[in-house]
Amino acid sequence: MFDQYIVCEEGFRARDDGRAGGVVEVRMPYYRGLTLSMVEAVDLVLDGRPVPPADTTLTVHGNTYAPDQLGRTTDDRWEMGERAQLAFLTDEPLAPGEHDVAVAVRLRISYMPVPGGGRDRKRLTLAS
Amino acid sequence: MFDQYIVCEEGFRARDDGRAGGVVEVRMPYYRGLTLSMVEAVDLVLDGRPVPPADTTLTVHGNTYAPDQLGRTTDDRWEMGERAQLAFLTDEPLAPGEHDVAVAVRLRISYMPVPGGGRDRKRLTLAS
Amino acid sequence: MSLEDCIRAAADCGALGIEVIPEQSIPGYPHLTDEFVDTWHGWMQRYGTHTAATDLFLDTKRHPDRWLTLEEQVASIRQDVDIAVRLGARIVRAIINTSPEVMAAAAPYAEEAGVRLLLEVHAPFHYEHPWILQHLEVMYRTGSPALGLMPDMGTYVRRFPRVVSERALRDGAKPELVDLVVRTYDEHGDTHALMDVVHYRGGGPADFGLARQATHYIWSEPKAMLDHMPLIGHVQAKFYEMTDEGVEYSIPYDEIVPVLVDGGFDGHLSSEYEGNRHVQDAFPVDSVEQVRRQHAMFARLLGEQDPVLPGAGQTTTGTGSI
Amino acid sequence: MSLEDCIRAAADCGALGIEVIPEQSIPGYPHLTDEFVDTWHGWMQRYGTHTAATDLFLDTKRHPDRWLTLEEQVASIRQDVDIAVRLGARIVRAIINTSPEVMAAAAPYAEEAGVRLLLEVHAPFHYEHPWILQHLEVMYRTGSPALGLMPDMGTYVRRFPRVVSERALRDGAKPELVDLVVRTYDEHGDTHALMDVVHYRGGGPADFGLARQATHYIWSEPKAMLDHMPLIGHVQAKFYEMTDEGVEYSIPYDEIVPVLVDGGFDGHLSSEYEGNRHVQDAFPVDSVEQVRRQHAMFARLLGEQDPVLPGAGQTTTGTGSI
Ligand SMILES: [Mn+2]
Ligand SMILES: [Mn+2]
Repeated sequence: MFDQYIVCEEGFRARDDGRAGGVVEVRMPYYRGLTLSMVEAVDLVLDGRPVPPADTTLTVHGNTYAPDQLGRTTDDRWEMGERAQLAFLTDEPLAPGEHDVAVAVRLRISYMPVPGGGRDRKRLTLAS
Repeated sequence: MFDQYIVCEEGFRARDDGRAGGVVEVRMPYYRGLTLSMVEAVDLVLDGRPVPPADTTLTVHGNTYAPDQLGRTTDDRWEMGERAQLAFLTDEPLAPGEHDVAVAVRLRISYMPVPGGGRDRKRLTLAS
Repeated sequence: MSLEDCIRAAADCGALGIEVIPEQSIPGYPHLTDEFVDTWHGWMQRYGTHTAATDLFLDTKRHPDRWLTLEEQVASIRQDVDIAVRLGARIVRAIINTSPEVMAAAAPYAEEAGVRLLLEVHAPFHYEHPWILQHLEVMYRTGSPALGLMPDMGTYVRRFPRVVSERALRDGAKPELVDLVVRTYDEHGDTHALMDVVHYRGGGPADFGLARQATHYIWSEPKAMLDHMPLIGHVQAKFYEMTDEGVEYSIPYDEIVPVLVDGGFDGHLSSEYEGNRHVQDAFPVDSVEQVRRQHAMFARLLGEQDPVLPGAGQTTTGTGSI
Repeated sequence: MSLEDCIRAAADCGALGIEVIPEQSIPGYPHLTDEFVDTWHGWMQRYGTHTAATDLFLDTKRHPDRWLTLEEQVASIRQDVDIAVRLGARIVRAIINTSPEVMAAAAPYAEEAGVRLLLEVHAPFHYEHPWILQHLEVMYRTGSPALGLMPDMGTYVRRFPRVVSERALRDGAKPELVDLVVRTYDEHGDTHALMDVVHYRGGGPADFGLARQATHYIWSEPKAMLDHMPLIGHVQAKFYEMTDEGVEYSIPYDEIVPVLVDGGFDGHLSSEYEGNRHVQDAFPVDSVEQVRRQHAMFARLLGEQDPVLPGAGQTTTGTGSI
């Protein structure tokens, strides 16, 4: 039921550090906040091309994590409804205008035998 | 129960047509023969790198099919236990010696709600 | 809706007992600031409400590479008991994956804190199921006043929720297969091979999803609760659709409430609305109205003129819950 | 083993009725050459065997983009009836996903060909299940002599097959969870939420797989067949393990055979060995010996001194089947 809220309509923008790439704001498809160690993946497909996880970071309330750090982070959470920043690198700077942004979130939920999470895909316009 | 028989130990060789690539012999992981239209995929990963399906063909008893032809081939079958030839193209000719060969077969079985098939992975030595 | 909005809305319904999921509603969990706690109690005072219960989760799979030890699991429960105490709750929902051993090991701490740990009996579990029998064995053997049960009324789904089958139709399910699934469920027929049959009949993803749903719902006689009334300290009043006529479409509360009254139950019936996810694709969701209707129904079934009753409105009206 | 080897081995066991899966054993299916057909009948003569039955599949999902129409499905059945006739079989196994409408529409053709189309009643189906009830309705309403049932004895699994649980242990399942699954199944307890419990207890893939298996097997009373004896023309004698003592570990043939005798059954008990896949990882598989033992058991239960009996050995001894 939360899938449609994963990719935020607003906030899609170029990176703050001037490198090629961008930032998309994302929400967790779940009804409670979750300790980051249980966030198994936040995968991004930009304009049909998967972005390698190593080229992304996830920022929750100001704290930035590489994907391989999430598993051992038991002292920070991604809150329910919180807009996290999924920053990513690309080879070339993003073209102005619309992009196809697909995000899949995989969560490890202790009372469920199968992985939790969800996926969403939206066309977003790069903030100028 | 048939997964271990998918990749044949023998018959791993260079292509007959002299192009860069090779041929691996494969069996279907199922207890009966199946019309080719129900063979959804025969995917090859060579030395850890997926080979694009468009760079492969499947040959059953002398008849060769591109992956996108299988779905509409209702007049030919891959028989139970039959060694089919999965031929593939690579950028460079295959190096002599051992290679890691992984094959995943996906079948559409009418009495099963989920896809059938299986996967196998072996180290094969290129026939010289 | 803000958390305060939820509390105000519950109070407006006459639902004065508030059940809260800290991990959902309290940013920063498990660290509650004194400021948050003061704010919470301020709201309770302002709206005439009280904290009926908190809901705990037990993240046994917190680490990617190993299961939590028994000690770590008990520590997690203790932390949630402490939070319940700070929020003024005397009841904590123990999630269904909490093992009987963890309940036993956590009971003394809860007892000392004056809090009851109630295992949520959630579908497809029931009082004859081995998992629940093992829990009952612990509860009866230890006789701990801190342990008990919190039945979720999703265990009493007599009719297939039409909000679910209608959603399947909107998602492209075949009418005759939807009918088959609904009919099989409603006759309490064999749902075991229902997915197979839906498949043999040419069903697609929407049909499968519906057939799978039919294996998740269960119906059993509500009177089964009478055998365990001393253990039942709270009820999660799951519901899918309060109709314009003021009844729940699937769950026969007109049979459930009398059973609870007979059994001398004096806890809360805490609204847990789970229809939103099934209608949000096509209709505006009015969770508050749904909760209001459920509480009006409770008042009617309890013979109360005055809609102010001991029932509780969960703060989680807009979201799902287990 | 070649196809001829399979037939010879069956004959050596005293199993003279041969059931064959054309799609498995006849390369070139659905085109049978006259040469193959001659060879087949030559084998029957040489080994003193006869064709007891053929097994059809119905590929409703033959095309990637659409379901077969009713007419195409009936044409598929007709083709398999023709093959049965050429091979000398009077019985054809209709696979469980064959719909009642297709059975009804194919019946006249089968009747004219002198062949019975028997729906395989496969686990988890049983005689009260809606899918089977719909088939029974067609069979009783049309009264067609060409339609009937082929019970698979996998519907009478009273004890969890130990070849399956022992394999799970070799694959890394936790002994206490294997024990839980086996015990729950053996007590015919609630397997509904078994996967959940195995998960709450920290189970991994091998434990899950086993719990899922427990929901696939079923047990019901074999006497239920007595209500439908005129329809039962053939039995697939599924088995998982013939022990050194000459009994099937899981399926009580000592209760099943007397029921069939009481009911006046005079067809074949056709061996269907399904243990191979569970032991092949660790042990040499001797399917022929397993079939031999099963037929010796049938002879014993039928009070025959002479091991030559009407039972059939399937040619599919080395492989799986539905
Ligand atoms: Mn609940
Ligand atoms: Mn069978």
